[in-house]
Amino acid sequence: MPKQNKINLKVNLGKLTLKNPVMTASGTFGYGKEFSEFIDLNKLGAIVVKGISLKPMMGNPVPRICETPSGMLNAIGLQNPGLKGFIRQQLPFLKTLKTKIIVNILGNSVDEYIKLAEELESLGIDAVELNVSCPNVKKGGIVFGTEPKAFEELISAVRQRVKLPLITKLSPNVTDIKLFAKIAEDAGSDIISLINTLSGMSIDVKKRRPRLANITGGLSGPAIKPVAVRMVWECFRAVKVPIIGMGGIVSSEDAIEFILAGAGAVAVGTANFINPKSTIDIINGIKSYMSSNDVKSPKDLTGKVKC
Amino acid sequence: MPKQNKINLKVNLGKLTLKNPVMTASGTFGYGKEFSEFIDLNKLGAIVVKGISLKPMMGNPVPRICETPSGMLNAIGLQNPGLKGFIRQQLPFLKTLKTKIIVNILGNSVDEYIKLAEELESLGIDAVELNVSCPNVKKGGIVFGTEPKAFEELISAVRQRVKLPLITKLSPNVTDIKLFAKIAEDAGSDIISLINTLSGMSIDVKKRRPRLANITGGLSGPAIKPVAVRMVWECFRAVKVPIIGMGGIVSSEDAIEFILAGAGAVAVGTANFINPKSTIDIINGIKSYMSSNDVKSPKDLTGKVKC
Amino acid sequence: MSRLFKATVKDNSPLITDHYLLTLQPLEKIKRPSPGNFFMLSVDDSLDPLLKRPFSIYRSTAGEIQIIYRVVGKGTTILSNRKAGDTLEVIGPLGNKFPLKKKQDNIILIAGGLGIAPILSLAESVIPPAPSLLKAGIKRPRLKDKTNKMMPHLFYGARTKKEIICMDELKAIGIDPVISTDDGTFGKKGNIVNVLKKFITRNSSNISNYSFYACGPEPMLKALSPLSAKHKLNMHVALEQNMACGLGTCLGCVVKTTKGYKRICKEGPVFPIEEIIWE
Amino acid sequence: MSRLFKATVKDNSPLITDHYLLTLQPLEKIKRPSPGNFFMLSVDDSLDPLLKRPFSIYRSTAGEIQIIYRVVGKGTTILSNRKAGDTLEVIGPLGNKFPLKKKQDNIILIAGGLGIAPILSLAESVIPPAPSLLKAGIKRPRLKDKTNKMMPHLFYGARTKKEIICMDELKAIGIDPVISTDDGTFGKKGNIVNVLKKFITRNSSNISNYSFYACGPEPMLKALSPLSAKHKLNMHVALEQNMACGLGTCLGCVVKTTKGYKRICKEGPVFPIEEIIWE
Ligand SMILES: Cc1cc2nc3c(=O)[nH]c(=O)nc-3n(C[C@H](O)[C@H](O)[C@H](O)COP(=O)(O)OP(=O)(O)OC[C@H]3O[C@@H](n4cnc5c(N)ncnc54)[C@H](O)[C@@H]3O)c2cc1C
Ligand SMILES: Cc1cc2nc3c(=O)[nH]c(=O)nc-3n(C[C@H](O)[C@H](O)[C@H](O)COP(=O)(O)OP(=O)(O)OC[C@H]3O[C@@H](n4cnc5c(N)ncnc54)[C@H](O)[C@@H]3O)c2cc1C
Ligand SMILES: Cc1cc2nc3c(=O)[nH]c(=O)nc-3n(C[C@H](O)[C@H](O)[C@H](O)COP(=O)(O)O)c2cc1C
Ligand SMILES: Cc1cc2nc3c(=O)[nH]c(=O)nc-3n(C[C@H](O)[C@H](O)[C@H](O)COP(=O)(O)O)c2cc1C
Ligand code: FES
Ligand code: FES
Repeated sequence: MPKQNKINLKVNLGKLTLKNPVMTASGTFGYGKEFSEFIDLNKLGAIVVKGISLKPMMGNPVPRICETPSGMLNAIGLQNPGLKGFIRQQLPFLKTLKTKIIVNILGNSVDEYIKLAEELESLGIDAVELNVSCPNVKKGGIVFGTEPKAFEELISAVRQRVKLPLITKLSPNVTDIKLFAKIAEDAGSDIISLINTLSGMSIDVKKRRPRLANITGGLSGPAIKPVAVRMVWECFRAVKVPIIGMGGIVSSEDAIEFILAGAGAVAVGTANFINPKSTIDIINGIKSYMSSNDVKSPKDLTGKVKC
Repeated sequence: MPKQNKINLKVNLGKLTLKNPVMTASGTFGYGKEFSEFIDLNKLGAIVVKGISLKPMMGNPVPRICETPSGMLNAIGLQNPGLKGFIRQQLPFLKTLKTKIIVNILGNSVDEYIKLAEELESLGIDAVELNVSCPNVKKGGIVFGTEPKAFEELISAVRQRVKLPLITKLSPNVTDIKLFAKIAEDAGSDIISLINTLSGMSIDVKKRRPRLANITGGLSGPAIKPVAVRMVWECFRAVKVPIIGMGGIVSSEDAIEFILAGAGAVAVGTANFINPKSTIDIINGIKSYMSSNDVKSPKDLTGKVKC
Repeated sequence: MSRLFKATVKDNSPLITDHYLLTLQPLEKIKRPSPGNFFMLSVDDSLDPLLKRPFSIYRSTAGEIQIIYRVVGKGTTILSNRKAGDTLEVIGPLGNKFPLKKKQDNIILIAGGLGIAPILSLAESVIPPAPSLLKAGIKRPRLKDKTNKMMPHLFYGARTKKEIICMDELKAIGIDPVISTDDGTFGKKGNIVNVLKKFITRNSSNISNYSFYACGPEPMLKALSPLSAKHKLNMHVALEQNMACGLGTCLGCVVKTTKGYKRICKEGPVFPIEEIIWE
Repeated sequence: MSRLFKATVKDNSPLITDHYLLTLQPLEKIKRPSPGNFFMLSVDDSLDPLLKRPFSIYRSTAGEIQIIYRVVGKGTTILSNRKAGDTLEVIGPLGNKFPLKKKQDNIILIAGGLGIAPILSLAESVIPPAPSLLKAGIKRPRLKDKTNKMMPHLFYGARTKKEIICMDELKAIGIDPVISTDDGTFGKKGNIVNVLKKFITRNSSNISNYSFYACGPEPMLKALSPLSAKHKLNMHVALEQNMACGLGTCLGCVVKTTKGYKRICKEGPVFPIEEIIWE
C-alpha cells in the first residue's frame, strides 16, 4: 500500500510557490466569491481572477455564449469593473483567503498594462497574468498576442517595472506557439500559461445568424484539449520557464495529461461552469493518482510523457 | 406548401460543376469502394479520394488514431499506394462512377506535385486538391501549408502546368488563414478547401505515453467545427474563389452552417466513420431545408449569414 | 443544504406534444425554492452536451421539485429520454424571486407559453390550492402573505389550443384565466398583450393598485414594455438568456438595463420591466 | 441485408465484475456472422463518445447477436448502462473469420481473458452444443464441417479465478479446458502460453496435424509467436487495434505484416501468426 502522507502537492513555478498545482482559469471563476459556497477556496493552488482593465469595461451585447460539441464559445467582451472597482468590490474578500491571488490584466496600450501591474504589485497581489491573447476584443489584447514584436515590447516593458511573478498567457491562434513562448521567456516572463481560447464561430441555421452577437468568440472546453496538450508539450521542449497548462480540463486525468506534457501547474476553466466543485475533485484525483503511482511530487510528473 | 421539385442542388465551383454541394473529405472515404455497399456513390456531389503521392507510402506505426471529446486524432502518415498503385487498383472502379472524382495529392517537392497533377489531368480526373496542410508528416506537405513563400511557389508552379480545376486545401494551424486564402487565389488556385485537421496530442495517463505512435496527430470531428466555420467565414470575406468548407460536419445543419458562412460546397470527413450513410443523409437534409425555406439553389445560401 | 446536489428522476412524462413534466427527488435536503427561481440541470454525464441547462421551478414540495420543459434541442431531447430511477446533477435554487409586496392587493399575472410554469408557481404561493388538489397529495407551497385575500387575474397566451397546459392546476387554486391563442383555436384570437391592453384601459383609474408579473417569450415581454411605461405599471418580468454557469461568474447571461449589464442568473431572472433596455 | 442496422437491446446483464453479456435483436435481417467477425456499435447518439466501438461476435442465432464486453473506458461504461428496449446503431458483421480447414483433424484453441468469446464462438461452430444447452433455447450455430469428429482442445488463461467465464457453455459442447490463472487461484498458476508450450513439446511428433486458433491480449499473442515459429505451427490469431471506421477506409487499425501494413478490420482481424511483425 503506498502511503498517502508522503505526498506533497506543493509546486514551485519559479518564484511562485503554490500549495498544489490546481488553479482557476481567468474568467471562469469570477472573483472567487460565488464558489465559496461550494468549495473551500483556501484549498486551491491559486485563484486567477477575471481579466481587469484600467477602466471599467461594459462587455459585448448578448448572446455572449453558446454551446458547441464538447465545448462552448464565449464573447463576453472582457466585461469588468476596472482596477478601482476591483480594488473596492473584490480585493477585500480575496485578501482574506489563504491561497495565491493572481490577477489577469489587459490593456489597450503598454502603459495601461504597466499601470495595472504596478498598482497590483503595490497591493500585494501574488502574480499578474498578462492577457495578451483574448480573441474577443478587436483592440485590446489581440494585437499583442499574435504579433511577435508588440508581444515582446509589452512583456519587456512590464518586466522592467515590476518584480512580482509575471505570467504571460499565450494565444493558441498562431502558427508557431514555440516562437511566442521563447519571446516571452527572453523578455523576462517568469511563467507562461496556455492556452487561451481558440477563435471560433457558430451559426444558427434557422435564424441564419451567428449564435453570438459578437459573431466570433473563443472556444473552450474539452473540445480544445488535444490542441492545448500539444501546445504545452511543444512549449515545454522549447523553453525553461514553468508552464501553466489549461484548455478543456474537466477531470484529474485531464490535469495529469497536461502535467505529463510539461505543465508545472494547471488551470481549470469551463469545467467550473459544469461542476463548481471541479477544482477540488481534480486536486483529490491528482492526489490519489500520485498515491497509487508512488509519485512524491507533481514535479516528478512534469514533462514525463515517454515519447 | 413549398414545392420540392423546384429545388436544384447543382453548384458551380468556378469551372467545377457538382450535382450537389456534398463531397467527401480526403482520407475519410478511402477510394470510395467500401462505401458502395451503403450508399449510391453516384448521388454524391464529388468523391475526394485519400491523398496520393508519387511513390507508395507506408504510413506511421500504430496506434494511428484515438478518440478525443467529440473528435478524433489521426496520424495515418499518408499511407497510400502511390500514383501507379492508385491508377491500377482504384481508378478503374472510380471511372465507372457518375460523379466527379477529385484526387488529393501530396509531395515532397514542387516537382512531385507537378508530376502528379499532370498525370492525373491526362487521366481525366475532374480536379486535384493540393494537400499542403497535412500536419502528420514532418517533410511532405507541412512546410508548404504554413510558410507563405513555399505555399505561393507550389501553387503557381502547379497552376502553370495544368488546366484542370485546382483546389488548394488550407491548413488551420496558422495565425491568419485569410493570408493563405489570398495567396492561393492570387497564385491561381480555382478553389480553396478548408479546414484540414488541427494539430493535437493526447496522452494516456496510465501508460504515460502519447496515445498516438506519432506523438501528435490531426484533430477532426465536431470538436473543430467552430474553428472551421470561423475560418470559412473569414476566407469568404477575403477572397472571391469558391470555398469548400469542412471540419466536423455530421448533419445537414452543420453543412448549412458552413454554406451560410461562405462555403459553395462542403466535405464530410470523420462523419463517414460514424455513419457510412452520412453524406446521403446530409444531401437529403439540405434538400428539405431548402424546400421548407423556399431556397432554390445552394448558392442562395452561400455566405448569407446575417451579421 | 448544498446548492449542488444529485436528484433521482421520479417521473418524466409528456404533458402535451414536446412538453414534459419532470419530477425530481433530491438525494439530500435542499434549499427551498421560491417562485422565479431556477435550477441548472445536467441532462446526462457526457461531455456533449457539456453545460447544464436552466429550468424554472414549477412546483416544489418538501421532497420533490418539478419543472415543465419543452423539447427544443439536443439537451432537452436527451432529458426527455431520462427514465424514472435515473440520477441527474442539479445546481439550485438559483436567481432571485418574484417580489411580492407586503400588502398585496391586486395581482395580475401574465404568462406566454411555458411561462405559465413559474407564473403558476407564483400564483400558488399567494393562494392555497383547493382541497381537491391537496387531497391528490400535492402540497401547497408556503403562503407568503397571509393577509392576501384577492384572487390574482391571469392572462395566458399560447400558440394554439393544444399547447395550453396547467388548466387543472389553475382551477384547483380558483383561477379562471383569460386566454388567447395565436391561431384562435381557444379563447381570444391573437396576442395576449392586446387582451391585457384592453383590461388596463378599462381599469386605468385604479391601475396603480395592481402588481404585474410576467413570464414568457421575449417578444411578449418586449411588447409589455411600452404598455407598462405608458400606464406606469408596477410590473416585473422574468427573463431568459443562454447560461453557462448560473452562478454569476461567466457573465454570459447578461441583460442591458438602465444600470448597466445585469446578470439574469444572479440579479435576475426577475427584473422591474422599466429597468430593461430591449435590444 | 444492409450491414448498417439498428438493433434493440434485449438484455444487458453483468456476467462477472465489469463483464457484461449483451444480447441485441437487429431490427432487420442481417448478414450471418462467422466466428472471428466483429461489429461496430454506437453506445449512444451523442457526439461524445464519437466513434462506434468494435466488439467480437460471441454468439449469434437467427434473430439475435450476443457480445461479451468488459468495461474499460467511457464507451463501455455507457454501454453497460443501456437497458432492455434501448436501440443502438450497428455496423457488421465485419472482418474475416477463423479459417477452418476442409478436413479438420485436431483443433487447438487458445484464449486469454475476453478472447474466450470469439474462441467459444469458433468452438461452437465445429461442435454441436449438448442437448441440454439446446433445450435452454440456445441454438447451435451451423456446423461448418460435418466430418469433424475431434474435440478441440482449449487452453484458457485468465487473470484470476473470478474472471473465468463461459464454463457452462464450454461444458455444453463437451470441452474441458486446460486453465491457468496469473495468480494461481484456479488451474495452473501462470501464463497459459507456458502451459501450451509443454503440451506442444509432448506432442511435437505429430504437431503438424494440429490447427491453432488464438485470441487474447497482445502480450499473449506475441508470446505465442516464437513458439509457433519454432514448431512451425499452423496458427491463426485474432488481433485488436483502435478502430474508427471498421470498414477499411480510415487506415487507422493496421498491423505490420511481412506483406506490409494490413488493416485489422478488413484483411483481419484473423491473421496467420507468422505474418505478423510484432512491434
Ligand atoms: C432562467 C431560465 C429559466 C428557464 N426555464 C425553462 C423552463 O421552465 N422550461 C423550459 O422548457 N425551458 C426553460 N428555459 C429554457 C431552457 O433552458 C432551454 O430551452 C434549454 O436550455 C435548451 O436546451 P437544448 O439543449 O434542448 O437546446 P439547444 O440545442 O441548446 O438550443 C435549442 C434552442 O434553444 C435556445 N436556447 C438554448 N439555451 C437557452 C436558454 N438558456 N434560454 C432560452 N433559450 C435557449 C437556443 O438558442 C436554440 O434556439 C429557461 C431558461 C432560463 C435562462
Ligand atoms: C476487432 C475487435 C474486437 C473486439 N472485441 C471485443 C469484445 O468482444 N469484447 C470487449 O470487451 N472488447 C472488445 N474489443 C475491445 C473494445 O473495442 C474496446 O475495449 C472498447 O472499444 C473500449 O471502448 P471504451 O470507450 O470503453 O474505452 P476507451 O475510453 O476508448 O479506452 C479505454 C481503453 O481501452 C483501449 N481501447 C480503446 N479502443 C480499443 C480497441 N479498439 N481495441 C483494444 N483496446 C481499445 C484504450 O487504449 C484504452 O486503454 C475489441 C476490439 C477490436 C478491435
Ligand atoms: C466565459 C469565459 C471567460 C473568459 N475570460 C477570460 C479572461 O478574462 N482573461 C483570460 O485571459 N482568459 C479568459 N478566458 C479563457 C480561459 O481562462 C481559458 O484560457 C480557456 O477557457 C481555456 O480553458 P478551459 O477550456 O478549461 O475553459 C475565458 C474563458 C471563458 C470560457
Ligand atoms: C483518418 C483521416 C485521414 C485523413 N487523410 C487526409 C488526406 O490524406 N489528405 C487530406 O488532405 N486530408 C486528410 N484528412 C483531413 C480531412 O480530409 C478533413 O480535412 C478533416 O478531417 C476535417 O474534416 P472532418 O472533421 O469532417 O473530418 C484526413 C482526416 C482523417 C480523419
Ligand atoms: S450564467 Fe454565468 S453569469 Fe449568468
Ligand atoms: S478501422 Fe478504419 S481501416 Fe480499419
